Amino acid sequence: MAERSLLRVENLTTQFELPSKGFFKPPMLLTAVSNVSFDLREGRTLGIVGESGCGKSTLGRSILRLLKSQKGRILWQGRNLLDLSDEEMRAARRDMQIIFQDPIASLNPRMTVGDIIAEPLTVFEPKLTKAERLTRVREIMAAVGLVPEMINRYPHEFSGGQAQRIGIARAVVTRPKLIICDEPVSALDVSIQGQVITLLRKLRKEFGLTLIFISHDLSVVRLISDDVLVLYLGKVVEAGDCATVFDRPAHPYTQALFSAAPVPDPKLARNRQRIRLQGDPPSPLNPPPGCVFSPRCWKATDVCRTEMPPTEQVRPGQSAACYHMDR
Amino acid sequence: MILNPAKRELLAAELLEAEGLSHKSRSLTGDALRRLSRNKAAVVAIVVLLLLILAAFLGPYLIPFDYEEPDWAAFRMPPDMESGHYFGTDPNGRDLLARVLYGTRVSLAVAATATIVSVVIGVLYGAISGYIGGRLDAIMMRFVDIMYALPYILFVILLMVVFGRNVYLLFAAIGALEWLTMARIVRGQTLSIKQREFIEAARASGQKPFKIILKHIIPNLVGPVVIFAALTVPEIIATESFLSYLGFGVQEPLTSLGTLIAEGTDAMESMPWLLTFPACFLVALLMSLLFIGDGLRDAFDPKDR
Amino acid sequence: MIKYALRRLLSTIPVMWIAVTLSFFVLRLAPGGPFDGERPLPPVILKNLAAHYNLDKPLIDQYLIYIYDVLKGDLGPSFANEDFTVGQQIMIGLPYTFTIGGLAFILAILIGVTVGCLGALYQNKAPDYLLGLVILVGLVLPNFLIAPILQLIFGIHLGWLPVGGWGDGSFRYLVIPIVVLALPHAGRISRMTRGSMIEVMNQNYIRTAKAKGIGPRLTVMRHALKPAMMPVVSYLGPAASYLLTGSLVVESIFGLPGIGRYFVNAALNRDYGMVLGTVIFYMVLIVFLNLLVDIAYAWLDPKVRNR
Amino acid sequence: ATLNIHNGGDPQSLDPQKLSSDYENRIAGDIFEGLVTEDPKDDPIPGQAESWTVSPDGKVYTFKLRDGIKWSDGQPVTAGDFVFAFQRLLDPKNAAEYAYLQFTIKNAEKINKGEITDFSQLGVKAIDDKTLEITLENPTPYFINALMHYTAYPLPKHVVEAKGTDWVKIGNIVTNGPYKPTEWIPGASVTTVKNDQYYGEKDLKIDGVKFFTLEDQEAALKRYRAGEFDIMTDFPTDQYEWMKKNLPGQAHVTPFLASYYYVLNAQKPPFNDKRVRQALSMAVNRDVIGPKILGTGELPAYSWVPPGTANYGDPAYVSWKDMPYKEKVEEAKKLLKEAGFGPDHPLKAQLRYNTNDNHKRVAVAIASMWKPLGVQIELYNTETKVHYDEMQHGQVEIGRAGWIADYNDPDNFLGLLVSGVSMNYGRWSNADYDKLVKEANAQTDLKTRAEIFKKAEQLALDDSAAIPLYYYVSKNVVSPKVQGFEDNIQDIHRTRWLSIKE
Amino acid sequence: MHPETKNDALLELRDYSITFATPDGEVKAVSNMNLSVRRGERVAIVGESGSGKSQTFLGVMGLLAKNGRTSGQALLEGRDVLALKSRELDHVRGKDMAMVFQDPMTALNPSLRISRQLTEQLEVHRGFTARAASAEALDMLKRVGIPDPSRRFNLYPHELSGGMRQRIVIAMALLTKPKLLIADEPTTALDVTIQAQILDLFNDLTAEMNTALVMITHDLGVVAGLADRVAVMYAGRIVEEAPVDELFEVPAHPYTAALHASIPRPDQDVDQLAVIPGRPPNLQHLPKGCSFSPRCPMVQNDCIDVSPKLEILAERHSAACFHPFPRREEVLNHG
Ligand SMILES: Nc1ncnc2c1ncn2[C@@H]1O[C@H](COP(=O)(O)OP(=O)(O)OP(=O)(O)O)[C@@H](O)[C@H]1O
Ligand SMILES: Nc1ncnc2c1ncn2[C@@H]1O[C@H](COP(=O)(O)OP(=O)(O)OP(=O)(O)O)[C@@H](O)[C@H]1O
Ligand SMILES: [Mg+2]
Ligand SMILES: [Mg+2]
Repeated sequence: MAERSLLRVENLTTQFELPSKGFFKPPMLLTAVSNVSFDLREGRTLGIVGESGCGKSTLGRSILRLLKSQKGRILWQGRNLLDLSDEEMRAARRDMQIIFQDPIASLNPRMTVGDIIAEPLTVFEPKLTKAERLTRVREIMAAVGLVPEMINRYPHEFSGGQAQRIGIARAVVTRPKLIICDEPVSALDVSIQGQVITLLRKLRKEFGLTLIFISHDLSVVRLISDDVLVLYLGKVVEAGDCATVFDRPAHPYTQALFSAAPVPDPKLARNRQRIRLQGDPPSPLNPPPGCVFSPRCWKATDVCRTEMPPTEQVRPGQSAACYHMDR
Repeated sequence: MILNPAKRELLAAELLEAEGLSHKSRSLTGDALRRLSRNKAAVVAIVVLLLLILAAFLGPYLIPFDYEEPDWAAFRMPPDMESGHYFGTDPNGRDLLARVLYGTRVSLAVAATATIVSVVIGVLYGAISGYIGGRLDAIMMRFVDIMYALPYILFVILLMVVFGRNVYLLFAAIGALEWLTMARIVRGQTLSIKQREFIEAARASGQKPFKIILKHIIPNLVGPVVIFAALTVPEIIATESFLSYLGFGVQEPLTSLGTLIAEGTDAMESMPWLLTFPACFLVALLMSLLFIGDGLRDAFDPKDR
Repeated sequence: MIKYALRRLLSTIPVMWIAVTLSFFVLRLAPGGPFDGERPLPPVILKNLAAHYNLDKPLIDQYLIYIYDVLKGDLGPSFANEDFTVGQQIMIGLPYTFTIGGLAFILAILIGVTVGCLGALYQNKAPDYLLGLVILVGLVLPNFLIAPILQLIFGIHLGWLPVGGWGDGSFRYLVIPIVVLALPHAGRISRMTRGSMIEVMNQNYIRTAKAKGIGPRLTVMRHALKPAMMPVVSYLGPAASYLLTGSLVVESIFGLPGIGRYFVNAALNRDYGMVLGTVIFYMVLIVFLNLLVDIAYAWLDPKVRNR
Repeated sequence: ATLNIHNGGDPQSLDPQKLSSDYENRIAGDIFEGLVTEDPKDDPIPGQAESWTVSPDGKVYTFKLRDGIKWSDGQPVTAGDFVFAFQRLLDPKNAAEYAYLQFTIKNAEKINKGEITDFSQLGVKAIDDKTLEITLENPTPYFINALMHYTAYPLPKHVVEAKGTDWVKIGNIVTNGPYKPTEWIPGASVTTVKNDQYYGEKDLKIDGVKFFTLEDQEAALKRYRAGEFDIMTDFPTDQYEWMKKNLPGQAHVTPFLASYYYVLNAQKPPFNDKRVRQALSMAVNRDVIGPKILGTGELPAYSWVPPGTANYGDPAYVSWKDMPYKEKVEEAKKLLKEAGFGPDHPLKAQLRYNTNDNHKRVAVAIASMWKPLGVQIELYNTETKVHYDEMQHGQVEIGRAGWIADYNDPDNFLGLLVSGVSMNYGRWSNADYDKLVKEANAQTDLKTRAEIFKKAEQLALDDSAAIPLYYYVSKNVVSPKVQGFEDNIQDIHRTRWLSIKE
Repeated sequence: MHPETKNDALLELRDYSITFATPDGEVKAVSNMNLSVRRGERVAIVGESGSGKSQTFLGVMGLLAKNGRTSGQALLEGRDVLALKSRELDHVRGKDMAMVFQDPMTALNPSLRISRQLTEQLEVHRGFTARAASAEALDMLKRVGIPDPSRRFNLYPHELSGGMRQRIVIAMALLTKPKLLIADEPTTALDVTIQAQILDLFNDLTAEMNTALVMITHDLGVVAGLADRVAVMYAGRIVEEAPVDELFEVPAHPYTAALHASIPRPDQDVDQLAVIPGRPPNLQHLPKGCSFSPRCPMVQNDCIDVSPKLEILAERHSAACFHPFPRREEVLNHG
């Protein structure tokens, strides 16, 4: 498997314009993703974790240009996606798909499941006959653990997990090169979760599928990812090789996050220690000066509150942005 | 004791067979029609409409009187069984039944042509304007404003000058003006539908904007569109009779339900039959259309069964 | 928001200009002229008339003169009513039209929305059908039929209300015209409300509201009504502009001094000045109403706001 | 007591020189008064002029104004006001539509054409404040009738000169008639009250009138039934039977000085063939139109000039007037055959009428009367403006027209068929006819004049110049409590003759 | 910790079934279910996705989709809520029982501000004034960990991230302090720190107000940390019910055991992830016998013919299986 760079994101910044409160005030800018950079090689999986609201979904959607980004570059196979025309972008989408975080909302309520899953096929493989398409859809439904007989049902007739699997099926049916998975397994029971992950692994093995895997479930992220990115308030606070980061988190936020992961064992769970963060996450509308985590950080010193810590290498394959990180 | 794998396969196959009962793929339209057939009010309405259509197109051949030939012996005659003027005659001595049937035919044709024109233009225009948005939206909507403001009657006068007295053209012209409100409604709905996540999903699937409009936006507009289309019909019939009243509508000796009613209204007390019969036809026609509209709306809503 | 509104209003200037220009020239394409009538006028008289109204000048000059006058705020003379200018006639009729149209509009919304909501709540049950039938009669029967029926019943046989006229402007005189005007719109609003209400009532957030046990009234009024009004509001813009510009039929049946008749008669009379005057008036109205509708969209669906 | 009159359309103006229709006349005739005015029967009686004399050649009229006549603001009405009014009427700048009705006055037409710019050459002179002298181009027997017309009303010179075009606005306007306007809401009503400066003010029994604009006659009838109107000046024909039963004696239907006819384009085939014209005319069963089709009993017309026209006597009639209808049809068929039309070569034509319910009914009926002749008629209605525009331009094959007399004289009707006049829609042209009409108009002797006119009429009828269908009737509904309403042929009923019985 | 007496049952489902009518036939989403929840008890419902967990409780709340029908009984404090008139039901909903819905994105009304959606039930059920309700709601927002609650209070739902919306929905359910709180995957959209915070909150509130909690979840970690008792569902049936410790230690039903085995472990190689073989059940055509039988590694002939009933195997531990307590190796199957 050639490990060349498939996707390279440089200093990506995405902002939302919020309507101003007063009639005459200018609109407020919310920086949801700020200066995020990473490099993703073909066939690898990048896990993205972080607090909810820290900009994970925004990052994912920005990469696919579903949202407008204000700054930065998205190099896809060497081409900057932000420079492509709409038509070129549409063609490029053949190779990149997304699994949306909200399963039901991302399904057209007036299309049958079969049509929903077949849609990318009709776009990118228009030559398929109806029957071939139907077979493909059935196959993929079975592969994600959906009974193919449900093909004629409408989205609202599905359970949350089933809807999520429809989203997954739609994303993988064209065998894209890159899939951005935004919480793809959150609504699935562990067994089907395993089935989906296995499917993704299989695609990765067979077609060199590259994944961006956004999840709150740390054990799944750990299981599937090669690299991991920890976001906090739109910024990358720690990044690196998955095993390394999980074993020895350097940034205080990462440590707090990992310590909060639930353990599937009642006895252990009762006796577990977790780092309880003080205070509230700051508002992305007016992020604190200096390190964004400083208001809640137990290690914070004055310098943290005034200056933004630079991203430094902690050890090979791991970097973090903190003045007081555990090396 | 564990079941042997062969048996398990067998079991699975059996199960598959049981499941394999219904594997045909279905479409929204097919589903909708099936659901429509279960809506009592809509079915009654459809039957009424079909009867009216039959009456309008076959009826004239079954009655002994012509719609334009006066019966010199019977002017302003109330409904009368003996003479065969079941609906009576009008002040020109023409058989009202024949005229009502012809009027229904014309009104149906007006309604159909104008509604189709207005729905097709209105939906496409509104959806494109709303979906593309931005400057195009502004321009397209200002164009609608201009169309609204241009004096309608003048338009009709001019059309008549350019194309002469062609009834169907007139209907199409009515439709071409009626689409404005449809376009605005559709645009409004599109603005909010395009914010929904499944549109983003479609974009992510690489769907072209026009296809998105066709496959994602419009199906989700069916409700308001169907209802408003059904509401357009009475409006068109009223417009037609107003235009006829001004002299731009269908040309004598042809007539329409609206015209017949307008004439009947004037003699409401002295010759009530002139009003009653066409009015009953009109009410039956429009009511059935409106109930079909409601039924279609319900039928196209997958959540509503 | 204010900026948006201002921009919209500014954008109306070219739009109005286009509309007026189009109408101006289209008007002249129509056969017949303002002075054709039952009695043909001798050529002498016609010549005098043409000179009096500048109609003997080249068309482009006439156009420029007209635009210049409009920019000065003068809509020019009317050919049909010589004692008043176009502007004066519109201003005289406006209070009547706005009173009746405005009240009819409010009545239509009240009836329409109420009936629509009830219809949605009792979808395909007896109350839905009954209310539907009642309200649809008003929609299905043309107003030139409903008006005389109401006149006969309430004016002549029962003698409760005046049959027509403005009288002293007291409410008694307005009841029947307002009802006649409002009924078809009430019917339309009710159908549209019913349809979108049913759709909205199937949304998940209505399930949430129901789960809160706040009762059907709050669920409908607070949770469902706003989103359900989206398609209705689009219709309300044009509906308001219809109602606020009066109706020839209602005015001529009730003998009301509104401006509705100008919209039709001006074109029929080839009253060039009046036609253009109505175009300008209508443009102002429709642009303003559509702006309100767009603002209403943003209010009803906050997502539309950050477009 | 005040009177509520349903007046039909919306008046165009209160300025008597800018009017054109009967509903304006109704108001104008109440608030203004000319030299001569109407009695209850519409016969001329002295108005602002107390008496007049005519010169022996019939060309110079000298009017003596009444003593103490005043405008409603108290200013006296002088001969100068009349001179002013006539000059203004004929001033091309003012573009008065009906100025031509006074073209009989010397130099009037030339002034109106702009050929004479010196207004003092107009044949209207104030000898002194009380004496007015009017000189005509030719002796005109109906001139006194023409003076009753609103184009001959005086104007308050002092107000018009001070206020310009705004003089007609309520608040500015002063009038010299029995009433003066106090309110005008376009589209709704004009209200008048007694003019206390009017010389006959003491005899007025009605305190004021509200003239209602209401074009919908059905609605008007309902308002009448509800007591909101005292007089309706028209009513829907279909209601006549009903009214006879339910409102006995209230509907007044009277012959009216107006006729309803079809023109045929005599310049183009096939209607340049007299036989075709005659066949069509003969095949019309006129007897059913009035009673059956319209329902108000309009009388069948076989003459061009309606019977009862002043200065005339009995009109000329078509020769086949009294033939039984069946024979007429046979004859018509024969004529058509002679003209080359038959079953294998049917006559096809378009019948045009301006949009109106009654016109439509008549057209439909006539089309089916022609059908047995093998004539295929396409009915085609257009709006009034287009209809007359096209008629004037000779673009119509068969067209509907009607004529209501401006003044009570056969000339007013016979003039319609003179070659080259704009209302000769059929473009029927006959040099003899033109000569006869001209000759008659030059006559001072009324009897010879009538004879020559009759000769002309007969000529036109024999050549089937057009198809007269019926004579109009005037239709009024008058509440039983209104007294003094006298039916008359020109349908003029001034309020000053009316009273209300409580 | 949990009350023992049977008559202390807050919610009791008896022979409770849900069917959906679809054009392809009936979908039996829940079949003849029996379950009871005591006051203050925390019950976790786990099970296969699509096994009827959500619908069970939507049915109890009277919120099924239009094509859904319930049968049997659902007794809340002895009253059958399925038989209540809609007016009576409204007195119960939101007040005595509240539900956190699975899909937070669509559960909030997009056209109303958060504040309105939060305060109304306080005003309706508890007669709060608008001001008091706002104060209470703000307080609750703080407790569910919404940063800067007073600013967010007046936002519209779409202006919040998924996690925040989820917390709003939770706050909404908690506000009226119901006797029964049904939480349908309340923390799936949340990051683990906030998840932990919410779970703590559930813990505190249930103890504080003696609220019974029914927690539907896939996260066995959450189950382990929160629940007293667990019910496992498969194909519309409860296949096993046990106190949490016991369920994790000695799963009786092969499905439970398989689930347990499928939990990803940190030290695991991805390719060794356990999955249950075969296809998920089709609720339109459930097998005659045990619905898990087609996928069950332990299946025997009796399983195919007769559907096993839920039977008590040990104290407070029951399962619906003819051959319970499989060994771990037996259920392991690497996909
Ligand atoms: N359309 C929008 N308009 C305005 N603000 C938005 C919009 N979408 C997201 N945001 C804001 O951007 C920030 C990042 O949101 P995002 O959805 O990317 O978070 P997330 O990391 O995916 O959170 P979660 O894990 O809860 O899904 C949040 O503060 C959110 O409020
Ligand atoms: N309206 C409906 N019509 C038909 N079938 C439905 C309908 N709603 C739900 N179902 C079916 O009912 C079954 C149970 O759904 P439910 O939502 O309870 O599952 P769940 O256990 O909550 O799953 P998840 O964990 O994925 O949310 C599913 O198989 C689903 O497909
Ligand atoms: Mg997200
Ligand atoms: Mg669920």
